[in-house]
Amino acid sequence: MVHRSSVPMHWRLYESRYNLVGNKCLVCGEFFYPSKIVCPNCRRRGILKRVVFSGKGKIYSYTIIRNAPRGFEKYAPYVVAIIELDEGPRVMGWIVDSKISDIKIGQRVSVVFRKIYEDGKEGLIHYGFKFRVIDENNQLRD
Amino acid sequence: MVHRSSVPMHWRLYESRYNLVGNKCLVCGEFFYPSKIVCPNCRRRGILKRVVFSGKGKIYSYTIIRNAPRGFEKYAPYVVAIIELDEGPRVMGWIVDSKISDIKIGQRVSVVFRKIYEDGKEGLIHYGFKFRVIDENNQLRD
Amino acid sequence: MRNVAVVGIGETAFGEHWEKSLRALAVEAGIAAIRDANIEGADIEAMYIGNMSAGKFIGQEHLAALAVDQAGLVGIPSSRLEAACASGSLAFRQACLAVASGEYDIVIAAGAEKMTDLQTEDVTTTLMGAGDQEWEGWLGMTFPGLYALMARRHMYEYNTTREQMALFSVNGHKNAALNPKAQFPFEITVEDVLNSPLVADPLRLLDCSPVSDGAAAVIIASEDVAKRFENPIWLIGSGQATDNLALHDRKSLTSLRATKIAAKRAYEQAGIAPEKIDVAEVHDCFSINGLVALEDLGFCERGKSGKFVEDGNIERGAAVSINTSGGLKAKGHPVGATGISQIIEIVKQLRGECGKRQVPAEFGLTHNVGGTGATVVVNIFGKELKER
Amino acid sequence: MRNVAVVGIGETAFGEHWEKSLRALAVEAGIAAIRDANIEGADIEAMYIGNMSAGKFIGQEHLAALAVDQAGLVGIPSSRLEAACASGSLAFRQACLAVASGEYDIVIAAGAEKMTDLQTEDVTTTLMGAGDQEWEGWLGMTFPGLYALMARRHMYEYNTTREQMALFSVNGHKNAALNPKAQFPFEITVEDVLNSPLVADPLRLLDCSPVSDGAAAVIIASEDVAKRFENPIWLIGSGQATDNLALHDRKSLTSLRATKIAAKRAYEQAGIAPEKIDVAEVHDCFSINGLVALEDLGFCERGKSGKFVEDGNIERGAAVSINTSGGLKAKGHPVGATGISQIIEIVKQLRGECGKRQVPAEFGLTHNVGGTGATVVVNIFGKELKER
Ligand SMILES: [Zn+2]
Ligand SMILES: [Zn+2]
Repeated sequence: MVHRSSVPMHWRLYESRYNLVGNKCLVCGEFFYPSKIVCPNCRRRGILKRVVFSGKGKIYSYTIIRNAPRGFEKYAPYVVAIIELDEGPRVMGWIVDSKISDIKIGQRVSVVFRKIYEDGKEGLIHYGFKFRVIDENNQLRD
Repeated sequence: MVHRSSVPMHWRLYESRYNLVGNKCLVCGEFFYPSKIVCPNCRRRGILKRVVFSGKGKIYSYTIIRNAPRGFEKYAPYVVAIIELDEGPRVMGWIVDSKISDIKIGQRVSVVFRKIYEDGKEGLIHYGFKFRVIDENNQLRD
Repeated sequence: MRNVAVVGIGETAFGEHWEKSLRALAVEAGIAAIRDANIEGADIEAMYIGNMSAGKFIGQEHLAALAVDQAGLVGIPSSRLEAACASGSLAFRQACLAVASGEYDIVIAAGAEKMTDLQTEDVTTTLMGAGDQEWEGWLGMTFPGLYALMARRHMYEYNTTREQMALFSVNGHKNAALNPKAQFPFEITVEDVLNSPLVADPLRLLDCSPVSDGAAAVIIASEDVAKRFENPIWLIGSGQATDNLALHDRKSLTSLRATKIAAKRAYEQAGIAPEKIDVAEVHDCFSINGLVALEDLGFCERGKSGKFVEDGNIERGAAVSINTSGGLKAKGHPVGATGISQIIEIVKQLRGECGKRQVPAEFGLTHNVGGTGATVVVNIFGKELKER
Repeated sequence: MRNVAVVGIGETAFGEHWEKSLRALAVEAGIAAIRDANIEGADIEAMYIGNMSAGKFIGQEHLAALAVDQAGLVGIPSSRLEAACASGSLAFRQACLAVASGEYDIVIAAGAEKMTDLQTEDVTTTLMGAGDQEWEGWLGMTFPGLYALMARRHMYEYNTTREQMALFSVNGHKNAALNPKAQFPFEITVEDVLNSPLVADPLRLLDCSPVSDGAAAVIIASEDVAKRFENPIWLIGSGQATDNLALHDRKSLTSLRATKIAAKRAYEQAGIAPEKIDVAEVHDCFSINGLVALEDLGFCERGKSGKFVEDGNIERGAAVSINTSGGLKAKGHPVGATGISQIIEIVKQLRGECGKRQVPAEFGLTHNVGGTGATVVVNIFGKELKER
């Protein structure tokens, strides 16, 4: 029942997932992550341009997953949050390498590149971004 | 993507699959395999009674599966037929232990009990009925 | 546009039906509805069936044809509708629109789901098909996790407490104790909820609706035909709406925009305000979603649902009797069946057939959510036909 | 019941779109349809989308919400319809009934499927979800296998030949060679078919429609609104019907009862006989099904389809021009998109926009089959509005 996916399904998303690439509508100014196909504000009058996000932002909400889906059992418990990027859009990602007491709404975080999961024993290994807590000067907490 | 099914999904069907049990409507006289929940002819006036089929019948149509679905790759090619049971209903099943030249529409067959497939390396082994060619006197061909 | 009414109802008990297949459950509910309406199977001109994920739960798509086949109704048009946990309400709504159009006079709208044939981790994976697979599911996110993000944010923005959320589950169980069809027909306490295992912080096991098997069906008739029945319950308002599929794409985590749009449409069509609703079945897949629904449906102010519940306003016979069936939490949540089952409870309340859990009711409402709110359907029912 | 017309059409090319996700394909088709109709996205009041098995193909259910989200149309009601390979036609039909009811004036009906993200064996398993999982799928039966049983029986009962079946594929490829959207835009010969590898005896690779990605969308408008458009194509007849899901439960393997019921209803509503149909898109998922369709739709006598094809009657401009798009075999068969794509070809033929493959056409028909015929939808379109 795990989705044993093919390579193309993922490489279509590599740029977005590896480099935090989204887009911005030059007409209304809104940033989007992941990239929108159509600007929801301007529709056919919108002009979408590729943008690489800074990867800095703050925690908008978070949870700790204790009952994991198939394929993630060995990682549980893990923290998944919605991060509000400094440019505006919100993204979902794990929070890693951080003290649980530092994880709270409003806390600043910065992106890191990590393994997400393995697609079965002989399947693909998927990579993507996660986040870790930083302080107000964008420095890692220790 | 294989359906890694639970035990109940199959034991619900064990009686039907192991013993060729169906039912018969006492009102209209029609036999059904698998068992109907409602007689399609008589609906709420129908009276359905459990029936064990003889397992004898003849080939109504057949094919040879050469491109198998996940889980059946190692068995291909295999012959799957629709058998018209002597009692009337038609059922689907493999034809095994028979010469390919004996397999034709109208040919008499008899039921045998066999392994159908294994649900992955550590999963369930599923059993059910298959058919083999017999002659007009209900004797096995050699 | 012709008016439509519900003239028959039927459902299975909700729970772990190891001995029954999806097809058997669907037929059991359908036959019960046909009997309740006191019609013949041959009177039914079309079927609509809501189901979220039989393809993954049991490897079976094409359920609409299977259902008419097994019910002995082969021939009539049959359509499966899907919008995750709102699938049942989609089937109901399409059935109503088809009757309203004049194409049919009597149709059956059903919902069914068989969830216990899979192992737990696979159920969790399958349910995430209701969210965004590319941006939520692939991270190992779960449905309780998504609602936990909403809960955390609601607590942050409005000082909603853990106890207030727990009270929503407590209310459901109190009602379920009086419902013989419920999966959990017993009462629980706030302490039980707060001591149950964490699933996705801050949500605990007793905040979460269970994995269930079940089916439900209603018979829908056009105005002229419905008037020949003893006790038709009229659909007087209906709205369906969408929102972004992924939670992180939404402007707010503490309100479901789709509920607001769908409710506005339903209230306008019905010509009544939220205060007129006596009884409502709201989508409490997780306790937090029950609270949010109270706000979005206009039963209380935004951010005040915790207090509203705490003050006893959702109990039977109070300001608005919420989830007299037990709700998704305590009655059970076979996802595709839920929307239809909610309608059945409201029809029974308006008919006055709810026995010990009966409340005085002139108007009833159902609120069915798909995913984390990317689809919402709101229906309003009345005992009297509202002339259009 | 209000009349409805198709006022806009759009589709992606069909084929192996490694670079495009399902959501991207759906949006591409939708935007093309909106542009063709020359309307704004904001004019669209609801979406209906047909999809067979995104839950298994890409792990994604709740596609209706995803499609409006990605198209930037969040808010409007959006519903997914499923009946295996007839899913697209179900979406179209429900969209038409909803407009006919008066609930909406302009809606979009789409179909989409992304099949190439899975390995072949898993595609085969997934497609068997359209048959009976408990009594066909569990045996290792495949879709080509089921149609092979029908082919073998048709050959037995009517002396239909292998060559006659092959000719159906040959005709499709001949037309696809003129269709830039087709997956296989080239001609093939009878010998090519007979020399292609056996898939399920007696069916060979070139009897079988391919695994495809693709999406298609049409804009549907109510009578008053449609009259303001330049070239509305009117739905003048429509029927949907069911049959037993499992092939062994059917009385006959050489005729689809659901086609006959649906076609009877569609012809009656349109008030025309089969002889009046100039152009038809029929469901040739396998060559045998194309032959059976010719009989069940009344284009030729029962058992005579082989001869009918052999005599050239289905070629462009002959008795009835069949599958001018290339059909499922040669245009491609992204299962959920197929029903809508068939409608698009007929609309283009009636508009006179088919270029080199254009035929003279006043009336056109679409025939879309789910599974092995457990669901069938037949639509008839005309250039002029038929007053009811
Ligand atoms: Zn813009
Ligand atoms: Zn009977």
